[in-house]
Formats: sequence, C-alpha cells, structure tokens
Amino acid sequence: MIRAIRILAANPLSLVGVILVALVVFAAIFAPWIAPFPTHNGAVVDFAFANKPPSARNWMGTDLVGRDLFSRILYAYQISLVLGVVVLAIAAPVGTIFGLLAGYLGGWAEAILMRIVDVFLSIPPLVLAIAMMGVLEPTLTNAMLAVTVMWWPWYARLVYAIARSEREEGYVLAAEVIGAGTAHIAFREILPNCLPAIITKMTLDMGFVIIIASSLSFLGLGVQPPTPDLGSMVAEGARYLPDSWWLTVFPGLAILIAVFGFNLMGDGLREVLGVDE
Amino acid sequence: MSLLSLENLIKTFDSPAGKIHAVRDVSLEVTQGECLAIVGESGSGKTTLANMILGILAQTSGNVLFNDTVLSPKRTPDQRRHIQLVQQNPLSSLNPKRSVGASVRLGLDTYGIGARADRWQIVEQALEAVGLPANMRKRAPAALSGGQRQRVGIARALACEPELLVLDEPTSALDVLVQARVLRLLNELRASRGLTYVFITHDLAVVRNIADRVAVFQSGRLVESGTTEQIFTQPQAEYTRKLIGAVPVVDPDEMALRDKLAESS
Amino acid sequence: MSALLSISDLHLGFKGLSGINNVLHGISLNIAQGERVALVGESGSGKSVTARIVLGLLQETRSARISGAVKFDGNDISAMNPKARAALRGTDMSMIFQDPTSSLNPAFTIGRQFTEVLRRRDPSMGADACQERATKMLGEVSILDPNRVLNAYAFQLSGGMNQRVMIAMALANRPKLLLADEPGTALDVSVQAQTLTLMRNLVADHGTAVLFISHNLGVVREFADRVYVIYRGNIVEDGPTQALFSDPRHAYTRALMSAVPRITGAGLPEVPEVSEDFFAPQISHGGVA
Amino acid sequence: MSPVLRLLLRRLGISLIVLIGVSMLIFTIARVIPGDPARIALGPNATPEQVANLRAEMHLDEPLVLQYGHFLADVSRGDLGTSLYTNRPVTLDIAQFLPATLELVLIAGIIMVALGLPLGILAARYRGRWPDHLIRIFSLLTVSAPSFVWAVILMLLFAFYLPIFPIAGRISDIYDIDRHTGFLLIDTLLAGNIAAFGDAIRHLILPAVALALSGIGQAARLTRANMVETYDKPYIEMAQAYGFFPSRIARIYAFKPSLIPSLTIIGLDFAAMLGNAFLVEAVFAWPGLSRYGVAVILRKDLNAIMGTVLIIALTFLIVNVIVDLLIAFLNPRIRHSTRAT
Repeated sequence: MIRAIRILAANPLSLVGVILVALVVFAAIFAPWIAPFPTHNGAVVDFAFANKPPSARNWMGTDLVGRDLFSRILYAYQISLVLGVVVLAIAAPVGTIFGLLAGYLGGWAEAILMRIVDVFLSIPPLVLAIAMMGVLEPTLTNAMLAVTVMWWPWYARLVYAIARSEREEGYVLAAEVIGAGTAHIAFREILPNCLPAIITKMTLDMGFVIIIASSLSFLGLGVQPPTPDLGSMVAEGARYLPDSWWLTVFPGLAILIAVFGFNLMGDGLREVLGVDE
Repeated sequence: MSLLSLENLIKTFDSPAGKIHAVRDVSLEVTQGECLAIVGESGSGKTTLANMILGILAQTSGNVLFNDTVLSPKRTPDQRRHIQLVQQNPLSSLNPKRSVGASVRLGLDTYGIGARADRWQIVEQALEAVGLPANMRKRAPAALSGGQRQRVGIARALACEPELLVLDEPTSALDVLVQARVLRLLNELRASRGLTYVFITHDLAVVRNIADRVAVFQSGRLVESGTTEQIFTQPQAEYTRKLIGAVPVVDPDEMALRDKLAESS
Repeated sequence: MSALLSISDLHLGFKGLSGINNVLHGISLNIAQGERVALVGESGSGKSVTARIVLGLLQETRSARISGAVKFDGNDISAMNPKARAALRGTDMSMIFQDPTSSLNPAFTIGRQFTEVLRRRDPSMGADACQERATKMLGEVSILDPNRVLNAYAFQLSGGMNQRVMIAMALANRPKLLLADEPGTALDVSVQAQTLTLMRNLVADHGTAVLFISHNLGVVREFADRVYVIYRGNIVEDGPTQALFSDPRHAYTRALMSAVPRITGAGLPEVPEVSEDFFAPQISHGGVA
Repeated sequence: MSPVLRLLLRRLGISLIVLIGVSMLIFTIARVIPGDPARIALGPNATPEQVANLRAEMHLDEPLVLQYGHFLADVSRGDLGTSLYTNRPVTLDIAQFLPATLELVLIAGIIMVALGLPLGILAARYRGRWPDHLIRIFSLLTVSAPSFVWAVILMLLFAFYLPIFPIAGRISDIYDIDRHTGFLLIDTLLAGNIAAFGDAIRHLILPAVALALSGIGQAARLTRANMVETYDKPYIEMAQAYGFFPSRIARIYAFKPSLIPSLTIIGLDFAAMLGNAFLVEAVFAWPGLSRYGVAVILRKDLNAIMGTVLIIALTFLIVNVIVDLLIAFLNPRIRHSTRAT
C-alpha cells in the first residue's frame, strides 16, 4: 500500500488519471444536482435558445432544439459508466473462467476453448457488435449485450496466456504433487496470479468500452434519442460542421477526457501491480 | 526391504524432429531409510525419472512399485501423499500470492491431516521443525531469503507425512553457506523421521556427503550404480570418472583423489 | 609490472524509492598486466556490479551513486565521458557472461555478430577479412567446423559451443583486460571444466589480464593467480591463490572454505549463516604486483 | 517439407476451421433476430402468400441445422444470396465497395507501422526520460478517443479552418478514371493521370490518419514494451559490454528480437481498423463498405449483413496468415527449426 502510494506520487500522470476518473464518476453520479438544466436530459425543446454557441448561460452551447449541451454530457456520462461496468462485470469473469480452464488443463479443453475464442477474435471487435446490433433492437440493454459478447474473448485470451505460463511454475507442480484438485489449482493457486493483469485490463477497458459503445451510437445502432449519448451527439453535430462546431467538439472531448482518465489510471495501476504489457 | 522399485522404466517423447528417448530401460531399488543419489548432467533424464516416481508423468512402459504395490500414473490420494517433492528453485516453488503458511497447509487440507482447528498449529510446528520461526507462516514468500524459502519447501513436503522425499537439486540454487546448513537439516530430518531420500543432483561433492548409494545417469541410461564409497574410490564407468574429474575442488587431498582416478583410467 | 586496473575506495549505492541502498562500501583491488585475479563471493556480495563499473556500464544507470577511483591503463574511468568509456569496451576491455546461449543475440547469426565485434576495433575491416579472422579465432577455441558455426544462430548450437564462441569473440580484438562474470555457471560441470581450461590457456598465451568473478571456490582455485574475497560490499581477505587457500585467516573466508562439500567425504560441518566476525577488517596476504 | 511451408499449411488449416466457426456465429446471430426475417424483408404490405413463398425460398421452414447446411453450401459456392436492399447479388455489392475500404485501411496500416514503430524504438531507447514520457502521453491520447472523434477534429482543423485537404470523398469530380481494380491509387496510375493520383492521395490522407491514429499509439506502446523487455536480456548487456552505440543497440540489437512478438498484435490492430473504417468512412463520406453495411443493417437486410461480416472476417484471416508468414520469415527459430529442443 505504502509502495503503491509512493509509485503513484512519483508518477504525476497516473495521479492526473485518478483525478480525471474521479471527476467523471462524480459528474455522472451527481448529474441531477450539478447540471444547470437537469430536465434537458429528455425530450425537451427550447427553440428560443436553439443552436447557440457557448455562453455564460450554456457553457458548452445548446443543441438544435435548445437543450444545454453541458447538462446532456453529464447525463451521457451516466449511461457510459453504467454500460462499462455492466459489460465488464459479465465479460471479465466469463473470459477469465474460459482462459483459466484452457490455460491450466491444456490438451483438448485448450484446443476447443481457444478455437472458440479465435472465432470471436477473428471478427474485428466493432464489426461483431455492429452485426449484432443490426439484428437486435437498438436499446441500451442490447448494446450492453452486443458489447459483452465481443468483449469476453479478450479476457479469455489474456488469462489463457498467463495461466499457460503459470502452469510451468514450481508452485503448480508442488500443488499437483501434493494432490490438490484441479479447481483448487486453477482458482486458488493460479487465479490470484492473474488478478493484477485482469484488474489492470478492466481499468483500461472501462475506457475502451466507452469508445465502442459511443461508436455504436455514432452509427445510430446504440442508445436512441432522446436519451443523451456522447456518440450520437457527435453524429448529430457532424452534419452542422464547421458552423456549429460545439455540437461535436464538446461531446468528442468528453469522450476523450473520460477515456484518457481511465487509460492513465490503468497505466499507473500496471506499474503499481507489476503487470507486463 | 525396498521401499521403491523401478522396473524397466522407459519414457519416450515425440517431437517434430523424431522420438526423444528421455529414460531408457531403467531399473532401480531404493531401500527404506536410505538416501539414493541420482547423478547426471543436463539431458541425462534424471528429472524425467523423478517426475515418473512422483506420478506427474506417465511412463511409456515399465513399472513403479511402492511398498510392493504397482503404482499407476493415475494415483490415489494416499499413494500421492507418501511420495513428496522438494524442488530446485525456491523462487518459483512457492506461490507468490499466498502466505507461507497457506502453502504448507495445503497438504493438511488435501489429506485431512489433523483436526481443522489444529491445522495452523501443525503448520507452525512444521515450520519450527525446519528451523523457521512459527510466526513466519503469515509472511509472503517474497519477504524470505532463498534458504528460508527452501526450508518452507521442505516443511510443505513434510507436512504430508511422506515416507519418501524426492529432492530435485534442492540446494543448487543456494549459496554455499546456506547450502551447508540445508544439507545438515536434511540429514537430521532423515535420521529423526526415518525418511527415505531420492536425491537428484549434478553436484558430486554434495552427493559424497549426503548419499548412501549413487546411480549415475547419462542420456537416459543408468551408467553405473553402487555405494557412495565404491563410486568415489573405484568408479567402473569411464563417464563416472570423467564426472568426478571435472569437479572443481579446494583441498590437496581432493586433488590427490582426482589424480588417482585419472591415473586408473 | 605496473597495475593495469586499479580500483581504490570504490563505493556504490542505488537510489530507490526508500532512500539509498549501499552495495559497495569502499573496495580496493589491483590487477597487473596479464594477471588473473578472482573476485569471489556469494550472491548479493557486490562482485558483479564491480565488473560493471569497470566496464563503465553502471555509470550510465541513473539510480547508481558511484564514488572512488577506477584507473585502467593509467586513465581514470570515472572521470571519462560516456563516449570515451564506450570506446574502451569491446577493444581494450571485453566481457564474458554467465549464460553463453542467452548472451548471443537470437536474431542474428554468429558470423554477423562476430563481424560487428571485429569492427569495433577496425571499422573498415572488410567482410572477407572478418570471416578470416573469425575463422582463425574459432580455431583457437578448438572449434573444428568454423563455417558451420559462423552461419548458425546461437539456439542451434550447444551451450559449450556457444561458450567457446563467446571466448573467441572476447579475445578477438586482443583486449588488455577480460572480465569474466561466472563464466559457464549455466553449463554442465564437465563442459564448464573444459571451457575454463581452454580459456585459461588462451589468456595465458595472449597475455590478457582477467578479472574473474565467481562464487565457486574450486573454480577460482584452478583459474586465478590471486584472489579477493568479497562479503556484503567489503573485501574481507586477499592474497595469492596458494597462500589464501592453504591459510584462510578471515572468519568469513574460513566459513566459506569449510562449507564447500568435499569429494573426499569430509562430512558437513556446522557453519554459521551470518556472524559478527564476518564483518572484521580486511586481511591481506600481500602479493600485489 | 520446409518449416515455413509446414507452418503455412497449418495456419491455413486453422483459418479454415475458424472461418467455419465464424459462419456458425454469424448464422446464429442472424437467427436470433426477433420476428420473421421474410416478413421484415418484404415489409408490412406483403401478402401472407408472398411471405410463405419467401420463407420457403430462404429455407426458414426447415430445422436450424438444415438451414445452416444450406447457408454453408451457398457460401462455399461463393453465393452470398441477394441483397434485399439493392436487389443485386451480395457478392457484387461487396466487390463494388470493398476496394475503397481496403485502400483506406491499407494506407492507414502503412501509416501506423511507419510512425508507430519508430516512436516505440525512440521511447524504448530513452526509457524513463522525457522523450519516453512525451511519447507515452501522445500514445495514451491517441487511443483515448474513437476514430470518428479524430476524424471530426482533423476535418475541422485541416479541411475547414486550414483548407489543406478536401472535406470528403475519394477523388474530385473533375477526374473520370476507369475502374479496373477499384483501388484508385492504382487505377489513376494505370490511366497515367498523375494529377488524379495526387488528388486521390490528398483525399486519402485525412481519413487514413484519423483511422491510423489510435493504431500508431498502440504500435508505439507495444514496440516500446517489447523492447524494454528485450533490454533486460543478457545479449543486450553483451552488446553494451562491447561498446556499441546506444542508438545502434536500439535500432538493431533490441529492435529485431522485439519485432516478432509485436507483429502478431499489429495484425490484430489492423483488424480493429477494418471495424473502425466504418466510423471514419461515415465522417468523410468515403464510398466504402461502411456505407453499404450501415444501410443494409438499418434495413435488416440479413443476406447482406451476413455476407459483409463474413468477407471482413475472411480479410482479417488472410491478413493474419500473412503476418504469421512474415514472422516465420523474420524468426530464425522457425526458419531453422531443424534441431529438436
């Protein structure tokens, strides 16, 4: 713990990451209280203030129907974070179990499990999610489902690689000689040695899930209006470039800030936990 | 009475470049209470042999007998329990994410040794038996020196209350001063607990001071076996003489022994 | 003979997260032209870092705090700039490492690596001249089929073969000083014995001075003219090999000597792992040229 | 048989298995669709008879396994069915749109490697010092935004505010180039029209950079990570002990052994670009597969969706086999795997 704080202190970038993530999480949780126009979360119109550049009243300007962009971005963070947490809470454990079993058992289990993973990994991540959203209704739940389905194999691959190298370590041999069961060796001996890498990846992935989810809604395949979403805000605004630049630039920056925060934090965590890239 | 016998053990591996004969038709007896040294250089098959004794690796053909019972490679828990291992590398043999005590306790939990409530106490006794303080059980392996880790490895094996210990180069990763103390500990434990050792090593000087009998291996073959005294004073095989001749020595009488062997070849 | 390498009062510390960690506490050591000197000690005694300071490698590590004088061939290495130190390496000084196979680059053939080494001394050396010189050097280390070896990658050769290649490379530019860090410890004992004999004969022929770093007293006795014993960053005893081995006087040296198992079967004596006496002042048997 | 040839056959075999798996996955996704594909395809005004006919034609009345069998048989004949959106064979549609996407992705891949690897080498060479920190911040920034955000930002900066590059499209209307390959960079050269070639390049730069940006960051970080690991190897210490210049050690002794593990991942990054191309094409109105893909998805055009995904997966598998061969060629351990270990 003391070591962790020392490393973080010696690494100002990671500290920046922690602060950015804290800000984003804070903004999402307290959006209803922070947002200057909390009702602009939904289908509200205020044509008197439609499509206005940033001002003292609307720090980031207003959208085409006069809603406050800053308020909508705060609410969009809520959606992004919930989506990220749900996706990772499912994808990480599923992938971990797959990877652990394939990596430790070897043989047929390895061949079959990893071929399944290969199948998923041989469709570019975004394309798989796009294809799934193509057949499903564009709702938040389905977006989570699509992103989860494309995400778990990456955990399987990561954990598989670690488990396969840990399998050769002396402590696994020791447990086998003593006669410990497969479940004990996989989950009590090997898994703890995979955790630092998994936790690091989950932190970094919070950012990447936000990217993928916003990409889906950018293509019109994710969360639907009037629910605020960073990706669809950029898509909507892109049609009014360059005049109404704030419509795209601020939601774009909002994505950048959140993801950059998770990336910096994950990078720092990698060092603290001693995880290889 | 022989505790362990190996009958015509053969192990062959397949590789893209053809078959690899790791162990070629080896027969050996290990008597209750003795220390048999298995000596060889890399590629001699000594580790493959150890893995077959431990039931980690299935032999291609031949038998492993323990207490006159044929052991199949799929061992029962009880058969596993009586043959335990001490590994070479004290860095990798302990799980870095588990406490020293948890590692030692594994055998107790696996075989149901002692009442559940007493097990931490048994772990502490096991640590004290190998010369470590009882409170070390809560420490992480990273906080221990190489010698301490190796002692934990011994305690972990002994916690299963085995009859036979396979020691795979147990001191070759240690400094000389530490090695001397660990070897003394192993000798004391063997005497006090009536243990039987299969001591795998490439270091003939260590063998001379710990083994009762020696089996010399080269490229998977048993080249020569005999009592330690015989092997070091009247080695029969050319290879054995060469191995003894290559040992770097420090004393004049050691040099005399080496020179004598060189003359007789 | 004048001293080729003279180290005096060398201190080394590493700056870590929790302050400075001292590794060398003022060691002094001399090597004459053509002399074979061993630095013997256990792991963590500071023997390997000493070699890396002589080579000028540690000076480039930012966390290292070095003080004291290291004179090579009359020039103070610690006062040189990094370029001047680099110019000595691979020409007047060279080094042999513990594990020959992993010390050769897996992505290039032996021949290519040999050529690069030769061009350290003479950048204008042509491909044919390099090939010829490499072949000759491989012959000196008793490699019978130099062409096969030059066209091979390290992973295609045995450890003993790679060790010979390393020795040939290290001596190819006729260095004045060879640093050998636990040479061949990763090899089988019989192969190690062969290559050490080979190396000893070669450096004697070439008149190359050697700083031989080892934890193995037996190997040291067979290789070195003179020995320094190092314990936790202090030299505890030094002297000509014969004198030191027949009459070890420092408590640490005595413990170390008695802890080595003998092939004559002298038993396993009771030795302390640490003792107050191990930190007693240095004892010198003289014999420094 | 040479080791490289053996590897090639092995990889092709595995790729075939994976491709069959992909077809199963796509088929599963397509059948998950809620509702009747035939009804959706024909729209609300179709008569029950028409729906029944189409259902029979699409084998929708048969068990799933048989349906998959028909699908696989069609695919292996090169028949991906008819698009309900364009009313043309899906293969024709893809042949029309794929080259534009491939051209974009290939150029982006070249930019990624050409900038990412040197940045990684530089960071590893000066690890822990300011060039390393700068490159780290740059890399983290580039991977922190989806490529459509970079596309919008680049477009705003270099097409609107500083009008250096064209805003959208593949080539200006004034050029009329015969399409032979569909790759405009090649077609313009075939036509001998240097001005058109230059124009096509100017159109390519912004989308390709937007697509490549996150890849550059990833390639740089990966190269750095692998090289830093290599720097701990004894052979690097040996190179230092022989006094080679640090820049030479970085470029030659440390880089080459580190390249091999990096290449596999770079292949995967390339795959990610095939997906991200959808986003960039949308911003720059690039007439590639994305426009077609999004259009068919919004119309629930199943044949076209399945065909498009299958072709993208196939492209990706081909890239992977090429990367593996490249690795085999670069890695002497594979080229000379004659000695058993």
